[in-house]
Amino acid sequence: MYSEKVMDHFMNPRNVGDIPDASGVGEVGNVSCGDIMKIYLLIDDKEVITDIKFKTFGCGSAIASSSIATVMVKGRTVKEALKLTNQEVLEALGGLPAVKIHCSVLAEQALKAAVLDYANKTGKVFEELEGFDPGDDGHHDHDLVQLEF
Amino acid sequence: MYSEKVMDHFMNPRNVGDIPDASGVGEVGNVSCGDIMKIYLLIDDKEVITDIKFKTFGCGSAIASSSIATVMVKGRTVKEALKLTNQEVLEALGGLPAVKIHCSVLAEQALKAAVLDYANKTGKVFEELEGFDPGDDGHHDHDLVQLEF
Amino acid sequence: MKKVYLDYSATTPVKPEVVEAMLPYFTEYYGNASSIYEVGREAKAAMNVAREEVARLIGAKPSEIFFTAGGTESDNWALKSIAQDLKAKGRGNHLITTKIEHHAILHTCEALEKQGFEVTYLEVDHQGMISLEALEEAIRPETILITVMYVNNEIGTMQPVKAIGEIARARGVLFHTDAVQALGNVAIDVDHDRIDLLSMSAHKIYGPKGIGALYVRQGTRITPFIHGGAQENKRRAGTENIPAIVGFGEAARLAGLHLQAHIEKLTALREKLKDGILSAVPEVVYNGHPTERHPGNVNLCFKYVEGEAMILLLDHLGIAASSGSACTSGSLDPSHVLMAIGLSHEYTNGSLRLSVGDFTSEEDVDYVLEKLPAVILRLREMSPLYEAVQGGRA
Amino acid sequence: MKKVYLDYSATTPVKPEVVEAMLPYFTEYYGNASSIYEVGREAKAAMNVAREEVARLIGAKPSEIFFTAGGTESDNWALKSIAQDLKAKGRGNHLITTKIEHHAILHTCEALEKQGFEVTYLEVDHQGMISLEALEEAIRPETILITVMYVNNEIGTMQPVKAIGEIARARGVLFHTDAVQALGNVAIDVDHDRIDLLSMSAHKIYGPKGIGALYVRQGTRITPFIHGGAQENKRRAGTENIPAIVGFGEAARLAGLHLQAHIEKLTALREKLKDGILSAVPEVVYNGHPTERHPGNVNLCFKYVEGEAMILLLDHLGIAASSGSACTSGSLDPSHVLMAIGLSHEYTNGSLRLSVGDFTSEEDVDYVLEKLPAVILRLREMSPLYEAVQGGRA
Ligand SMILES: Cc1ncc(COP(=O)(O)O)c(C=O)c1O
Ligand SMILES: Cc1ncc(COP(=O)(O)O)c(C=O)c1O
Repeated sequence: MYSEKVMDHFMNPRNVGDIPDASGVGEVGNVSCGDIMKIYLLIDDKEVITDIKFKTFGCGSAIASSSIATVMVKGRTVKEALKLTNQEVLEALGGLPAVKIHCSVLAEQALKAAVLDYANKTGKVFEELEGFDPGDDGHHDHDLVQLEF
Repeated sequence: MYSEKVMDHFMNPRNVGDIPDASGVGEVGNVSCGDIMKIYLLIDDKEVITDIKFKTFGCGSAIASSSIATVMVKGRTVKEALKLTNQEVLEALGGLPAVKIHCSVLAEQALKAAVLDYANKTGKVFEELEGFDPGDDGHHDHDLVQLEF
Repeated sequence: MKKVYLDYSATTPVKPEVVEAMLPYFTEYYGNASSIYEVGREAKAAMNVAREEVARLIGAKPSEIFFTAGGTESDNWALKSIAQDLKAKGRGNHLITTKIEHHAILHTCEALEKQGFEVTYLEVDHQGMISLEALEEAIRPETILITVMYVNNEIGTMQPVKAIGEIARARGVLFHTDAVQALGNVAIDVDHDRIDLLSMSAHKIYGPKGIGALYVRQGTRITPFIHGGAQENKRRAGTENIPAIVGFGEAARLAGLHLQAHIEKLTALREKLKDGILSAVPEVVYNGHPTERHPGNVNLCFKYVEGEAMILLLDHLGIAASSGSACTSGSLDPSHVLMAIGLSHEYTNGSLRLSVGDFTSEEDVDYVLEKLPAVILRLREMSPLYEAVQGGRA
Repeated sequence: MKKVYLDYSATTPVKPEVVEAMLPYFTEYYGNASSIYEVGREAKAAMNVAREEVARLIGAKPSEIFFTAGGTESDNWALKSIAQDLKAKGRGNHLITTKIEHHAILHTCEALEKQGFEVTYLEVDHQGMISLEALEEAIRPETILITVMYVNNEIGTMQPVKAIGEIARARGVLFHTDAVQALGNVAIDVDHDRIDLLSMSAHKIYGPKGIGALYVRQGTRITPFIHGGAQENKRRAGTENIPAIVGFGEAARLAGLHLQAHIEKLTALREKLKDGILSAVPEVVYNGHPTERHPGNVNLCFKYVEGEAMILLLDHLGIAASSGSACTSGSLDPSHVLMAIGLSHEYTNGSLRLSVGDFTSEEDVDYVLEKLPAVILRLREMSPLYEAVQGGRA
């Protein structure tokens, strides 16, 4: 079902945890959807993400998506990090089952939500965040599969 | 499917053949029904069936029914023989599948038809034959099973 | 690595004796059972023995057993054929079922609704029990069929089948029950329980997949659902699946033979498993009825963790289990059964079903008790929800 | 005693390689294929391989193959779901089929007629061929489905499937074919043959009973016939019958691998058998088409003898064969196929089908050629019909 890459990041998630004095914190998803992702950013003066942590409530692909997304943006500048798309997360994971694509969307959104928090706190403006709505978690992608036994 | 008795009388039918100078010959059934039974009787002055032969076109139970019926009436008087019912044929055979019951009816009918021929030839009257119609071969008993593979 | 299969309610391994019984019918007595020659007659004789065994397990007559391709087909057949036939005869267009049926029943009911039938879906209480009063009230003059599952596949709750059967009979309505999870796990007697139609499946009782049966009480008219040849007394067409039928027969024979011991063994393992988890892990609910339940079913909801993640971590430890969480099913919604017993998303997300069976050992249960708490803790420590609560508590 | 099985068209023994392939899935990889843990994933992976093999055998894509419980279910599904769906959409209520279809098609058509559908049953000529002109003429604006069997199960005649497919496509009508007898005996290519839906069954190609498939061309909408779980891409509910699916896959693989050799071997045996009988026994007709036929099918009608009696005597000699006579079927009427090709009762009563297969040897054919003439003669000598002719001749 899952690629080796997904299983690796699920079994050994990188950057799990929190950052007490984070520069920005973002949380997306909700309990009724079954996944919630929270990302903590530590950003230095040059707008480089020097540290990143996550906590995720959700399925294997949600945890793996969070993990790989943190690895992909750690050390990048905020502007570079904001270019991260769910497509890149998907590719880095070696793909996800169709019904799990929204998990990669969630990772992209969680990151953006954390940057938005940073922007709000610092008064900075990132044009990449224009039109971004942290409430839109891509769950409409869900397919209506029903398995039962 | 068939009892041992049926298989015995089918595999080793008794009294197969014809009697050239028969006292009476009866034939019942028709091609469209899939079975035809012909019985030949040799009857002496005392109205005893001294010889009986049959020819049957039909399935295993038709052949077995003919065979056992000939055995059952050989040596009996005509009057006794006319008492033979399909029920007795069935019992003697150890039963037949529901869809094959008509074969036992046919044996009873063939015997009666042969006696009728004898009666017609000799001018004798047997009250047991009253109402007997050699055209009525009991095929309406057929069940509508359809097997196919 | 140790392997512990705890998903017997999903499907069971086939018992070696059952495979043994089936084998000759693949290559030796392979004949078509409708044929009159030897290899066909042998197949037919074996089928008749199997029919007797299946009948015996539920207290029925062999002539009341019709083999199908499984529980789903049996459910579809019973509901669609009875409903369409009685509607055509002007007897009515109303069916009664429950909100916690298997999809084989629910989706069939939905298909019937599209054809103009009306269906009442009875509520269940938080233990998964229907209310007999609600059932009585739901019956209308145009009610033609009541279908209530014997034992639920997720939470294990067993319905008061005999009482339902008595109500149905008193009101002149046919009673069908999906007994796929009950068969071989509960003493079933169709006469005692007043059942008119009953669905079964072999792969839940250590028999092969792809074979099941529908019990139809003598005198209950049922039209075919699958048309064709005259097999199964002209009720269910298709070349008889002899090896699978023989396997079902053998599995039914074994199930009947060991029923009491099986129930006792499973109940003991279930209680040990449940008690062990409840005492080792906080913030978890045990679903279903405490006593009126499948002997091998443990259904739990853990707060702050998601079901699929649990299943994957358990799988990594060699433990096979299942979950009714939305993510596991791949759908937007968690199990309709968990919703019907009134659980909120907080709980349904963390759903875990562990079902023990004949090959489960005490050691297997010990192994799970050793490993599961750490799995839950690991996921909780990764969960922002748990963090929030811990934070609140700190 | 020597045993000669000549009823491969009824069912085949399962090849040892196929049983071998199936075995691990009963006791080892027994998992539910819808599960995400290991024993389930292994089952699912094996199912995907099987789906590819079955697809390859008919030139389809794996996603176009839906596993069912056999040819009968596939036929019922295709006809009922397509017909009801297109009627509901206002596309029409007329189906076209032939008089020589298997009962899985004919009885399904009759069931549809009771629901208000109209069905045209095309005539066939004395070799069992439909007329393409008659087909063209039968198509109406409200025609929604043409279903014509690929190869007939009794007389072996193969229809001009590609030409039928072209007509159907030109006229915008869906084309379904019952290919249960054709599969593995004829090179099938659903694209070349312009087939939209195609029914298959594993037990006719040395696979297990109780498993089949329906091919549905991509883009052709089909609603489920059996409702329930989301198996088979939500098209066919019921726990996946993994061992049988694996067996079907392996049987399909072997069939594809050896197709040419299989056809050549069977054709040679068939010709030898047919020629030998025709030269040894007088007053017999060979039915079906001389060349456009199933490679292993010999269908004969002997005058003056009845089919069931033949079958029983042959069985006693260890030879398994079948007959389309009224007495064998247990019905009032002989085979509808024999009647459709215009045979009178004189002939249909003496119907005999001998079908050779992969395990048939030259010696088997020699044995039949040695024994069969005496069986016919023995029954003829017992027959009053034969007596009458002999008398007339003397
Ligand atoms: C309660 C219940 N009904 C029906 C079914 C369907 O049975 P099958 O998988 O044999 O079609 C199942 C299991 O899958 C079940 O648990
Ligand atoms: C032409 C044809 N169609 C359909 C079927 C039915 O297939 P099954 O026995 O797999 O249901 C058969 C054989 O029984 C057949 O020969």
